[in-house]
Formats: sequence, structure tokens, C-alpha cells
Amino acid sequence: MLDKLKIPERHYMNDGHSLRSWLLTKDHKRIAIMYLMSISVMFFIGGLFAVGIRFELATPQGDFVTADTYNKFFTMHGVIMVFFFLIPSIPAVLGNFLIPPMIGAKDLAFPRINLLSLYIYWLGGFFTLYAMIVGGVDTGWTFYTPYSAASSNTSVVPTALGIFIAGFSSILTGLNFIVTIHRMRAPGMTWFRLPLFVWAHYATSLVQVLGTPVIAITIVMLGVERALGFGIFDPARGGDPVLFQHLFWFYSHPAVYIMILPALGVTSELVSTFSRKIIFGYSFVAFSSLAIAIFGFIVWAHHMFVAGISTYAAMVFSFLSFSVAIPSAVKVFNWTATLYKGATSWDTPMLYAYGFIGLFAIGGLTGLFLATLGLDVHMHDTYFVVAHFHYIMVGGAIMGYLGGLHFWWPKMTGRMYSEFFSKVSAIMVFVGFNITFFPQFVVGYLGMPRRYHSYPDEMQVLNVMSSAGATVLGLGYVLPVIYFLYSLRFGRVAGPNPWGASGLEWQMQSPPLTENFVEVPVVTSEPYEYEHLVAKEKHLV
Amino acid sequence: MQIFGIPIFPDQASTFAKDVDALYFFIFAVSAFFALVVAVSILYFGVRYHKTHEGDIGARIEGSLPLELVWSVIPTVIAMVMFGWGASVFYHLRRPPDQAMQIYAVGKQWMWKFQHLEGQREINQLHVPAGRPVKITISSEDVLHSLYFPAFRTKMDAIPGRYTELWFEATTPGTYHMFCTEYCGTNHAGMIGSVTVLEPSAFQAWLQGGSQEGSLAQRGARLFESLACNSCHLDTGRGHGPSLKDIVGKTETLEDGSTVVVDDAYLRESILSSQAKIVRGFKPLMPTFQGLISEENLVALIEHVKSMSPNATTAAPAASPASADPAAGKPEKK
Amino acid sequence: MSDAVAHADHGHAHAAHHPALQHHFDTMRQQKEAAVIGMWLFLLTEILFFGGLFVAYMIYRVWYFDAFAEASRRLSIFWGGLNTAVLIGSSLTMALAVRAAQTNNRKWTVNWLVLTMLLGCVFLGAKVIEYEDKFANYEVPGSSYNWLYHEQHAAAGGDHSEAGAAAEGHRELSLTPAQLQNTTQIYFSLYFTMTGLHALHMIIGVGLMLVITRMAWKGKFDAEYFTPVELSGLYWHFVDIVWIFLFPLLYLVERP
Amino acid sequence: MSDHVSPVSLYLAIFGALMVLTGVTVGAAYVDLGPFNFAAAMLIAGFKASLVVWYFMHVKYQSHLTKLTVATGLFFLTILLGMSLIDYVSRDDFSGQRPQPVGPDAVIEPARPH
Repeated sequence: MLDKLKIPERHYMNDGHSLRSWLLTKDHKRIAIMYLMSISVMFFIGGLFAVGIRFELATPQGDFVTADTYNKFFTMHGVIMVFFFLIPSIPAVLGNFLIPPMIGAKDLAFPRINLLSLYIYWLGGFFTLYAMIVGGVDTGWTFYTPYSAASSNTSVVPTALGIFIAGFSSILTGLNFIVTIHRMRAPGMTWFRLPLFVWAHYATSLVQVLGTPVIAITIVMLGVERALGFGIFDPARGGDPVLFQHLFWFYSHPAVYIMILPALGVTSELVSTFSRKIIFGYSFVAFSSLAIAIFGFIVWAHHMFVAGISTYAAMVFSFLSFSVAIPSAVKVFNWTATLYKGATSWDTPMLYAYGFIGLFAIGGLTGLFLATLGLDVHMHDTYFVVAHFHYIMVGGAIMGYLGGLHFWWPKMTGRMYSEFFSKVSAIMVFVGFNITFFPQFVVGYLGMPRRYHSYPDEMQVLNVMSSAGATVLGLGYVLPVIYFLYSLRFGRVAGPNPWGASGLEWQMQSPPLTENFVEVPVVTSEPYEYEHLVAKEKHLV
Repeated sequence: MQIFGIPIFPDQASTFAKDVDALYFFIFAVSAFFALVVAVSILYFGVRYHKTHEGDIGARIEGSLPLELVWSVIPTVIAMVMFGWGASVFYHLRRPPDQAMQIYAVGKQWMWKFQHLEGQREINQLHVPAGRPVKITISSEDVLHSLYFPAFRTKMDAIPGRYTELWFEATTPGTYHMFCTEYCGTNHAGMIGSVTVLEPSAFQAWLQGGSQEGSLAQRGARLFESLACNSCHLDTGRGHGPSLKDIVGKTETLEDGSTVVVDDAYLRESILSSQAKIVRGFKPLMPTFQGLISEENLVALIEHVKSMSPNATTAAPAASPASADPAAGKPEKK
Repeated sequence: MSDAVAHADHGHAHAAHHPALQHHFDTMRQQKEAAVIGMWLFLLTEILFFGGLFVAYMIYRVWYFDAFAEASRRLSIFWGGLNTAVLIGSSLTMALAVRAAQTNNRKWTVNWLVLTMLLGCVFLGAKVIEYEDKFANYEVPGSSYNWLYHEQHAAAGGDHSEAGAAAEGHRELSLTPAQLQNTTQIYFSLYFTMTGLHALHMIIGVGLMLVITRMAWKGKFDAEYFTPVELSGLYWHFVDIVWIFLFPLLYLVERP
Repeated sequence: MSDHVSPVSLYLAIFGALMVLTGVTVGAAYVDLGPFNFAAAMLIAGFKASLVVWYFMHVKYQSHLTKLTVATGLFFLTILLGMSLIDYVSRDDFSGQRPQPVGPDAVIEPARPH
């Protein structure tokens, strides 16, 4: 039945071929594809800096590049990866493409604002890349004053301007999603029939809208202090550098939840689809996304336990930081329970989901170490912290992103990618990732500080292991680019529902029409209803 | 502790290092347990419930409230235990005992300056007695730094304009690492040193005995390195700058043909305003250190250069010039 | 969040389409409500944007209250009060403009909008005068800042120095003049950042209303579709609310 | 948004109230209430702001979702303001005076703000 499938002659990609039809499009799917291309470029650039860092750290003396260049490497790696890849990755690509069809809408609530968000992202990217070319910035992605305001003589203000602008792209995407999910659900699509992917993006959008402005004002204050000589954070005039850290982390901790929540949503979809079964404890998983988003706002000072905040404040924030661990644990346990008595399969997206659950669990659990006051004094700003957030960002967010990409690629392009190579790349990514970042836990507890280009000799073996793993990980990321592009031309035709999934988006043709559905769907069944899907297939066959 | 010669666990050299490590092992055990439970069960379910043929679907299990409560309440309880234990260790870390020995530390871009009450001043070196609580009051002269002793499991940021403090009681004598863990610029990775724990008697000897922080010349040597003078003034003379070996007392011919005897005044002048008298055959590359070096560092540097020419007749030091900038200047910001 | 989903009638015979109804919305009511909630979410980001500044203000006000009090006395209550009245007036005219648009009164919509823009410009004019005064008295933080400019240049005279010196005489301050030189710079840094950002938002608001007035002039709005006027009204009222908080915080720290 | 059109008289009344409250807030500044000056100023400003939100911005007549959005914004603003106070209130030098340098011979002088 599969072989007579062919690509439908009318779909959103051949609905106008001119550059104008792409650059001035209002179709959320085309905007998602343009975002996919932009953030892939940014991921490649950020990855280059990571390679530079790992080469430098292969030797204790740090003689691959000078100290200044190394400082610029890790700063640009941080800035580009955080603000230009991780924050937009799943919401702007998969979220943009899939939320309207998943809730049965023709498009997002504000299509023009969606396009504006893409242009703003490009403008922000332009300023940051301009700053990178002109000389880069060496303050670390955290821009702590007074170094960033007074001592650094690198192009801090252009980079800060780039991040300030990119922040608005994130705000507009979040705003668009919230209004769409509230006001444009198809008839019958109640809140508890929404796919968990949509719940996760609703929570992410709340954080994007409520958190991003605070880093915008923090950057304005930094820019004003550096460019005009104002004295808000200047210790010589009585200012308090710790205040900058408070304002910075008020956004930047919820920002890590912007990065991970969409990946949690993707994994809930994958686990449910590939065990052919409704997720275990749907409402608990849905509300745990909201809980993570809201608790994410009250824990920020666990980044500052040794930064000079008072003992009392440290205790309060440490206590609250444990509250965020509970919803994450609930999610992991619910995924595990979903697999029980399911009908699982080892397709590539599911491989990424397995990898995600394992690595996200380790990432989350190592967060407990850092939330514990007694340990954070020893571990703060060492490689233990670097390993922790890479387990969440790379092991979690990027594995989730790749899993989602592999799952919805047939829907986005109508083509299947090569099964064999995608499994090889999934395993390479998993293995390469663990070799790269697990030794960093050990070298971190040994006391190797962050952002050092040279380290004591006895820590060399662990660092060389990490650098070796980084090359395997790097190769693992290059493979998907190859077989995805290859599949565009030569991939097997996928048909509307290659995985037999249950979401509304799988009832559209793939690649979908510009207006998604021929006529507005009415939702009657519960989410993840596989029973009637099988019945429909039997009826068809 | 080492495996195949690779150190995988830091040595415990302070009283509360053991408490911190006990807490570390507890959380490590709990995390390993949960990680294993999750990993094993997802893989087991993945294999055990693999679909036998194409059309299979899973059992319709919506969820179960008791199970959800179990894995919400239990992690909460464990989390509270971790919090309580961590908070008590932290409270102990943050309250130095009263009769602790007081040391002052000042972080300055890319060196740590310690001052003992008895007057000793050390740069990137710290000598502490074993078996006695030591309280270090920390501040910074320019940007954020952070004083970190991995072996003592303690760390505290140095904030300009404010005092913060950390304390430890060293137990086993030896030399341990000291790092700066708050990013502070170009040579953040070079702002390291070592803390030497001495037996109380040896510490007393060190206090009275050896010159305060090694002779002035030794301190000059460290500065000669940390200010990267050695990257141009190579002994072989093939660097950007002239070789300084046996230079004191020699007469050098300058760019404009005139000659000058290399003495203290000339050395001081070529450090503070290095473009003034360039030796023939060298380009004016040397940066001026006016405002970058304090008076005592300048004297130490000159002592070091003089120590590189042992057999030179020690020319009488020229009258110290009028207004050398006494305090260590702020790094010049472009 | 349990409000009902707008029910689309399935038949293909939709009600007569209002020209402004966009393709992906089912009814005008759904489109309007989406726009208003979208605008309110944007105003949320503005609340937190200015919130960051209020955190800094709050901390430094407690740490250096005397510096804030002294520096605040240098601001003229006259201009501050006038600006507050002007902005509240412009809020009124804006509300009336929205009402006029709601009631299909094209002429009065344009009139009220023009009046609102005028009042906005008056406010900006007053701000320019105040800023000029700050520059003249070396009260702009940075290298040129000089807290004791008047004491050093007694000859310069002007009402500033006598009133200041006389009033200052009888208060004992916890900060030395040298400390005042530094810590009042923090006050003026916050003053310029807050009022500067607020003025920037005013300029954007006036620009926005220029576009809306042109659309109103061309008769684009009626009782069914006046969303742009409503949204620019929301934005303008928000900018007014920010000033309602800025006025007491900056001008009325401690007026004996 | 609603088809509800408020009468002009209501707008004028609100305008009057706002002007009076401005006068009150200026007057209150001249009365020395000690620490309560700040609280009074914020209360008056908050009340004026709620008048503008409730009547001028029509939130009174709009859907629950709009009211919820406004409430969410204020809630997270209080988190931002309130929780950063947790640190500053409990610092030992919160009394507003920065710690003066202590120690036997006034130690190596860190950059002091004076």
C-alpha cells in the first residue's frame, strides 16, 4: 500500500517559488523552515568554537591559542549556543510548524508578527556575528560587571545589542503561541485533549514572555553604564555588581527552562507514539510543565551561593531550587511508566527519546548536587557545573530537538530519511556525548575551574578523554545534515502518517497544504487514541 | 585517590572536607540509584514490550493517582533531606570560629595578594598553620574574583567595594592548589597559586625566619614573569627587547647615537616611560607601565634585573624620582 | 482558562465577511479578543522591563537614602507635576478617542488623537527642558559629573545654589560630600535611564498614533473594527501608568 | 473590546480623581511620615494605576483571560521585586552604610566608593 504513495502536487513548499514568496510569507510552516536553516547555521558556528575550546584543553599548558582568543572562544560559544540556537531551536522550528495543525488551526494568531520575529532574529544574529568578526567579546556569556562594564576592551556593546534584539524575537514567538493556544483551538479541542507538545510550548511561552524583558533591561543598564559612563553597577561609585547577577539570573535561569521544556514536550510525544499507548498520567505530565515554568522563576539565586549573597537568602533559594526537581522527576517516571505494557519499537526518533530520558535524568540529578548548599560552595564555577548544564542542554535539549526533527521530518518534507544512517548517528551522538561530558564531572569535583585555558597537569587525562569524545560528538551531528539533505531529493515518499501517530497533524497530507486542513477538523476523541486509529486503518485496508 | 595514576578524587586537607564529601557520597548514591532504576526499566520495558507485529497497540492505561503520589512525595522527602544536610554543612562553612587567625586577601587582576597580621605579604602564595582555624577576609581591587581552595572544599567571591570572608582549618601539611574561579579577564587562568600548610612550629619559623615573601628580587622575578617581560627580553637577546643579562653598569648606545650608563634611574625610566631612551637596533615596542605598577613592584623588578648581572658594581641608586604613582594603578581601559 | 472555544459554523455560507477579518480567524470577535490579549501580553513584558529598573531603584534607595533625597531635591516639582497632569490629560483624550472610534465618530476620533499627540509632545518638551537643566548643572553621571558644582562656583549664583545651600545647611547627612559625589551619580544614572526609556516609549507612542490617525482619517474604523485604536490606547495608558509611578519615585523622595 | 461603551461622564470622573490623587501624592511628600512616605506614595500611585487599568483600559469589561493576564504580570513583578529583597534585607550591612575597612593597619586599600 506504501509504494503507490507519491508527493501531493500542491503543498506549502511549491505554493510560490519566488524569493519574495518565501521572504514575505505569512505561512507559519515556511517561517519554521527558514528558522530551521538559520539556527542550523548558528549551531555550526557555535560548534566551531566548541571544537576550538576542546583542542585548547587537550594540553594543560593551553598553547593552542592565546588566553584572549580562548576567552573569546568560550564567550562566543556560550552566546551563540544559548541565545541563537538553544532558545529558538524547538519552539521556532517544530513549535512554529506544528502547533497550528496540532490544535486544528489554519495558522498562528499573528502571522505577520511571526515573520517579524524571524526578521528580528536575523537582525540580532547580524549584530552578534558582526561583533564576532570585528573582534569578538571576552566577558563570558554571563557578562558579569564590573569586568564587562569597565575592564573588557572587546566589543561588548554590539554583542549585547544583538542579544537584546534576539530577545524580542523570543518574546514575539512566545506571545504568538499563548494567544494561538488560547483562542484558536479547533472545536472540541479542549485543554485536556491538547497534545503534550502543545502544553510544553504553552509553558515555554509563559517563561519567554515573562522572563526575557528582564534580561533586556539588564543589558540596557549594562550598555548605558559602559557606553555613557553611568554608574548603576560600578563599585567605585557605590554600585553593587551582585545586583547585576540578580537581574541577569532572574531571566537566565528560567531561560534554561525555555530550552528544556520544549524537548520534554517532544519526548512525551515520542514515548507515547512509539509505545502505541496514551502517556501515563496525562494531566500530571501536562501540569508538571506549568509547574517547571512557574517554579523556574523563584530559584535563580542558586547560581550565586558564593557570590556574596546573605546566608539566609542562600538557604531560601536552595530550598526552593529543590521544588523544581520534583516536576522533572514526575515527568521521567511517567515516561518510564508509559513504556510498561506498550508496543514499543526501535525507530530513530525513539532512540533519541531513550537517550534523552537517560541523559536528562543524569542532568537533573546532578542539579541536586548543585542545589545543595554544602556542595555548591566546592562545585560552583568548576567543570562539574559545565558537565551538569551540558547534560541538560546537549543531552536533553539537543537530543530532544533531533528526536523531534527525525519524528516530524516526513511530515515537513514528505520524505523519509535513511533508517540505517540515522540510527548510526543517534548512537554516535549518545556515545560521543557521554565520553565528552562524563569525565568533566570527575575533573570538576577535583576542582578544575571553568573558563581556564590551562590547568594543572594531573587533570590532563580526563580532559583528553573529553576532547576525544567531542570529536565523536561532532561527527555525530554532521551525519544528520547529510542524510536529511539527501532525503529531500532521494528519500522514500512518507505519506501522511508513516509512524501511525495519533496527533491532528498526522491527519494532514505531508508536506501539508498552506492552509493545513481542507476543512476545520472537529475533535471528538481523547488524545493519543490509538484504538480508533487501528480501526480506521483496518477499515481502509 | 587515584585509578591507573589518574587522580579522580581531591585530597581532604581541611576539617570540613570530610563532611562535604560525606554529603557528596550520599547524593551520589541517591542519584546513581534513581538513574539506574530509570535506565534499566526503560531498556527492559523497551525490549520486553517490543511490538510483535505491525498493528499492535499498547494497553489502555491512563495512569494511577497513588503511583503519582508515591513518586512525588518520596522525591520531595529525599530532596528535603538533601536540603537540610546541605544547609547545615553550609552554615558550618559560613561561620568562622572566633579565635580564627586573620589573613587579608585582595584579588587584583591576575594575582592574589595576601597580608598576614604579622606584616608578611605574599603574592599567589599562602602559608597557613595546620590544626588552627584561619579566616581570610577577601576583597578585590578591580573586578570580581573568587578565592578557591579545592583541597579545603571552600570558595568565596572577591567583590570590589565589599568584604567577604571564608574560613578553613587545614589538617594535613602539604601544598595544595589555589584558583580564581570567577572569570576576571585575560589571565584568569594564570591567577592561580598554591597554599602551603605547615606544622605550627614550621609556620612560626616561616613567620620569623625567611624574608617576608622571599627576597625582593624573587618577588621581582615573579613579576618579571607575570607582566610578561620575559616574552621580549630573552637572555639570548634575540627577542624584541635587548637581553638584560649582565646589563647593569654597561654603557648602551641609543637610537640617536648618544650613550647612557645602565643604572637604576635608566631602568626605572625605561620601565615607566619605555619610549624615552631606546637602545639602537630595537623597535619601540615596549608598553609603558606608568600607572600599571606600584612603587614596591617597580623596586622589586629593578632588584630582579640587577640580580641578573651579579658581577656588576652596584651603582648608587639614583634619587627616587618625584611623583611615581604610589598605588597600583587601575588597568588602563581603552 | 476554561472559556469556550469560539464555535465556527461549519456551513460554507459564512456571515458577510468584514473586510478586516483575516483568513485564519473565524469571527471578528475572536480576532479582536486575540489582538487584545496579545497586546496585554506585550504590556506584560513592558511591566517586567521597567520592573528591572525598579529593583535597582529600590535597593539603592535603601542603601543611599540621603543621596537619593538630596539629589531628588534638585529636581523641580513644577515640571514633574506639570508632566503628570499633561500625561493624565492625554490618557483622558486617548480614552475619548477610543470611545469615538467605537461609536463610528470619525471626526472626533481624529480630533482626540491629534490632541493626545499634542499633549505627548508637550510632555516631551518639558522633559527636554529638564534634561537641559541637568546638563547645565553638571548633573549628568560620568566624567563631567560634579555634585558640588554650585558650591565651587558660588559666583554662578542662580536660584539653584541659595535654595540648595540654605536648605542643606540644617540637615546632617550620613554621607560625606565626597561620598555624595559618587552615590548621587547612581541616582542620576537611574533617573536618566528611567525617564530616558519612558521618553523613548512616548516617542514610539506618538509615532504609533500618527499611523492610527491617518487610518482613522481614511475612515478605516467603525464600531465592528477599531482594534488598532484600542491597542494604541492600551499602549498609551500603559506609558501613562509608568509615569504615574516614576513621578513619586524620582521627584518626591523626601521634600521637607 | 466589548461592545460596551462607557459614558463620557465616567471618563471625566476618572480624570478628576487622577488629578486629585496627583495633588495628594505631592502634598503627602511634604509631610514627613518617616518610612511611611514611601508606602503612601506607592499606595496612591498603585490606586491611580488601577483606576487607569480598570476604566481607561476597559479591563473591567473584558474576558477573564485578560484579567488573568494582568494578574500574572503583577504576580511575577512582585516575585522580581520581593525575592531580590530577600537577599538585600538579610545582608549584615543592609542598614545602608557600606562596611568601612577594618583590620589592624587598614589593610591593602580595596577600591572604596569615596
